[in-house]
Amino acid sequence: MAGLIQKILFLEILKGLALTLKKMLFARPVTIQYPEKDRLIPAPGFRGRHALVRDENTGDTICVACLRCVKVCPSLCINVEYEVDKEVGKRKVTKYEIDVLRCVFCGYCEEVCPVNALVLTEFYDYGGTTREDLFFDKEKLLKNWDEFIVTQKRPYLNPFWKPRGVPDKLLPARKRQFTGV
Amino acid sequence: MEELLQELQEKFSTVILTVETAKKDLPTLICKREGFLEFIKYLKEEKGFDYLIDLCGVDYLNYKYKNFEERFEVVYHLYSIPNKHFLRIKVRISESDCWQYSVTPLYKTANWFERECYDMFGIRFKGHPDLRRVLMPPDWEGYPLRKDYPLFLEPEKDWEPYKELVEKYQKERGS
Amino acid sequence: MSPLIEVTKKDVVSETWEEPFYLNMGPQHPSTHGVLRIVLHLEGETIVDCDPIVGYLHRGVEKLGENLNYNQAIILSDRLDYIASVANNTAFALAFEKIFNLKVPRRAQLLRTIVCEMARICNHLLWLATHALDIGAMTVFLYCFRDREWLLNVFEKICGARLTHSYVRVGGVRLDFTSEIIDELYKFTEEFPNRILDYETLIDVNRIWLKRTKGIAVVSAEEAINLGLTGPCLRGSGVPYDVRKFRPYDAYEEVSFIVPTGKNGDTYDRYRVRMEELRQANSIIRQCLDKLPETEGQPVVADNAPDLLIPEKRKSAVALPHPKKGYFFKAKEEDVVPPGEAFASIESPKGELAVYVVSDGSNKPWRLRIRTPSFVHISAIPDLTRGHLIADLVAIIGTLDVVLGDSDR
Amino acid sequence: MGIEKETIEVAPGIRQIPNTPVFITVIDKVINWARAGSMWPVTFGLACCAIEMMATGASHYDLDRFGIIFRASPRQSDVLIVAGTVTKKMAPVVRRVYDQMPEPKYVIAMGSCACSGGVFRTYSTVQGCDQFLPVDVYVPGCPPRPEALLYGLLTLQQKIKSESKRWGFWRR
Repeated sequence: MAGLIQKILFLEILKGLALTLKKMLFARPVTIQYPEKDRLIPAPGFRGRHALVRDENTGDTICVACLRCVKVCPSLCINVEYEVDKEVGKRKVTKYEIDVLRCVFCGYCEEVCPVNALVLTEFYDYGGTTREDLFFDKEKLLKNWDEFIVTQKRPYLNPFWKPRGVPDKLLPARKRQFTGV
Repeated sequence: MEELLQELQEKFSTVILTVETAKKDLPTLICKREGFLEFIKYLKEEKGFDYLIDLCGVDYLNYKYKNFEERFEVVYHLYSIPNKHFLRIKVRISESDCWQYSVTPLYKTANWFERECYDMFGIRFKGHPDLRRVLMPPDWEGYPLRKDYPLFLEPEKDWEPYKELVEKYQKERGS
Repeated sequence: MSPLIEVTKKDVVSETWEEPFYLNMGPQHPSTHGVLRIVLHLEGETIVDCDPIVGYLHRGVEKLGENLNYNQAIILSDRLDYIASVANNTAFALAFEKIFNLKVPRRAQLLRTIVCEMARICNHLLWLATHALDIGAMTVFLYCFRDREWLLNVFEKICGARLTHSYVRVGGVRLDFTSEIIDELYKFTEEFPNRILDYETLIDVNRIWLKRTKGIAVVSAEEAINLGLTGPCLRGSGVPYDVRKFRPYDAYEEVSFIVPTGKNGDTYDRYRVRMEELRQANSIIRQCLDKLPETEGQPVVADNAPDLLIPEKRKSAVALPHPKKGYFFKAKEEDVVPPGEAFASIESPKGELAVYVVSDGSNKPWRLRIRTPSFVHISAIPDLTRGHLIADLVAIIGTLDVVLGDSDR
Repeated sequence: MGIEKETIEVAPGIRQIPNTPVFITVIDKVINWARAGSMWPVTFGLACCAIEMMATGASHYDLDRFGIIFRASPRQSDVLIVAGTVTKKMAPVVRRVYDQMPEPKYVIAMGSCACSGGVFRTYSTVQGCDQFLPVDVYVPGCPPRPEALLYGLLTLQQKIKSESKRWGFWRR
């Protein structure tokens, strides 16, 4: 009998409609008004556009051309060329290129970098109309850093530079003492 | 589990070549191809191995620690849901005589696994109802997961329809 | 294309005067959940037989995995079942850890369990959204995406990516949780049961939903096992097989949860099982969160875990006797990774995900085999659809919860 | 010029005859405005990025705000969002969907895989869908955030608005 009443009166459908009406009237809208109003700032550590950290003293990158990032990259999108400065015996980066269209944003490069020169910034909305737009060379990567760092509080420390909870033993020496740029 | 292995070894001494008990992984039986079908039927019907988790091929071309001659191995992972027993069965297959008995009549799951194995390694399965390529297009050349197949194909060696497509587009753009 | 022609040729000889009617569905079809193509053999509106054709998303993950090192291979697992990628990460990591003989710290185990269950919730929400959308309920789609977005934001805080997390690494996880994340998760677990009630109000007893799901694609227990169905699809038929209970991994031994099962093995039962799993996953997250403070401050990676960049070769010095000097050192190449094979399987949200690895001592897996639930589930479609109406096919694809990236690899 | 003296410029390229509701502009502008305001993408999810595409269409990002509605049929749509890996087996199908779309049509390559093949440098993957499709906008990311897709769509809108003379069938 109860089932029959339910059938005739569409009770379960009315219940559903009541729920949607309630949500419509009382629930807060969740839509993010993206380009006009809200620009959601992702949590620290979001793996977005690449940048090379600019050394404030020299104005150049702090990369030491150890090529660890090149070797760890699963999609082989990083290309680094360097020359050896004979007087000091140090390597100097002459070319640092990232093919962003190939990158899979795993963040391994920033995690293995011994000097924290590379970062995947929290900058996320970008695109291009040609492939060349999204082929970052060293200049572009440094520019990305300049654009990004002005939006951040200093000192800036990316979580992947010094992963939380990873024992110090597993980190290179420079990373252990690192506190941010 | 130990008892089961012992029993199997006694009953199927002609089929089972070696038994590796679980050191860190699973108990493994290496079997001959001849008589394999009866063996697996016995396992399913008498011993309750009702669930075939996985069937896959492995190519051991130039493997460093290889101690056998055959090139391929077909690996079965069997599980018995009522008894919670786990078993790995390996059958070795040489390149010149590249086929294996199909277990599709026993396990319906094996149907696509065997098709995939055929697709990727070129191992034929005797008694399979419908053996054709599953992942690659039907007119694809070569067996991708073999060790001598390149990871990245040169543009000239591409699949024919795709090559045509690219050429057509390039002509279109050029004009 | 050719398979269609082949099928046509095969059946033309049939004696009936009526010509067999073939219909191609997909790969571009809004309700095939990706790029699944099905060639249907129809008689009127009844499906006589069908032939699912997969491979439109075959990217060669297994082959590529053999050319990348162990840690890099985990990246690939994200792109398999992209809806619950942490679960895949975990399966890979478990198999690799067996090869490496690693013991994962307890905190990392707890964290993995939490993210796996979060992935389960994400997956089931997306499944419910698309399944309901296929059957015709639009509101559920919007509600589910709203809640899923919440979890994705938490994921973003945890590891910096919304979908392809790459959070788990060999020997542990990459980052620890912050207290902010734990608070957020507590809030989520508090609120989420109410949200499940909302969905149930909308569709649980809705007569359209019942008509579309009850008695559709009934599978008996034996049939389901024989077809290789796993996960909710198997449990819907009443078999309580769950890898989390049968072969526990990570921290599943420590938490208590129920494995929900169905009775009839139809689409509705599978839906009920999944809804119940949402509740269980919620409670598992809660239990693990409660356990987290005990392990505060512990590392999340095993001490002897391999570096992300596993070296190609390792050389060690061996002392050999020398006639004049007494001894001399000779460089000997060592295996970077212990050789052997390993098999690990987890209960991914879709079913049993198993990884079989063969190592040859180098830093790359010799063979990386991934047994994915979707592949098996798609292979079961012909058996499930036989005799059903063409309109039910969409519900059947939905209820199996297939993802083509998972299936084609 | 008479027009410039007697009309007021209300917006760049749009002039109004004073005290009347009459506006004068070039036809390109009207057509481009209409096109940019109602880009209808075809639902064509290939892989991971399709989930983000769905998320963009769902409650949190709500593509309807921009007049963007997903259409299931290529015949009724004018943007093809290639969301996910294109394999060689799939490439002819993608091309067929593109060919079925009416002019004018645009292509957005969403995600690393669609743009260049991404990590999948393998035998079965197309190294970027621009090998057989004219791509207008590249959106990097693996997968891109919904905002990034929105950014790509807005970039496309800008591109459409700057087009000229893409309206006469007799012109081609």
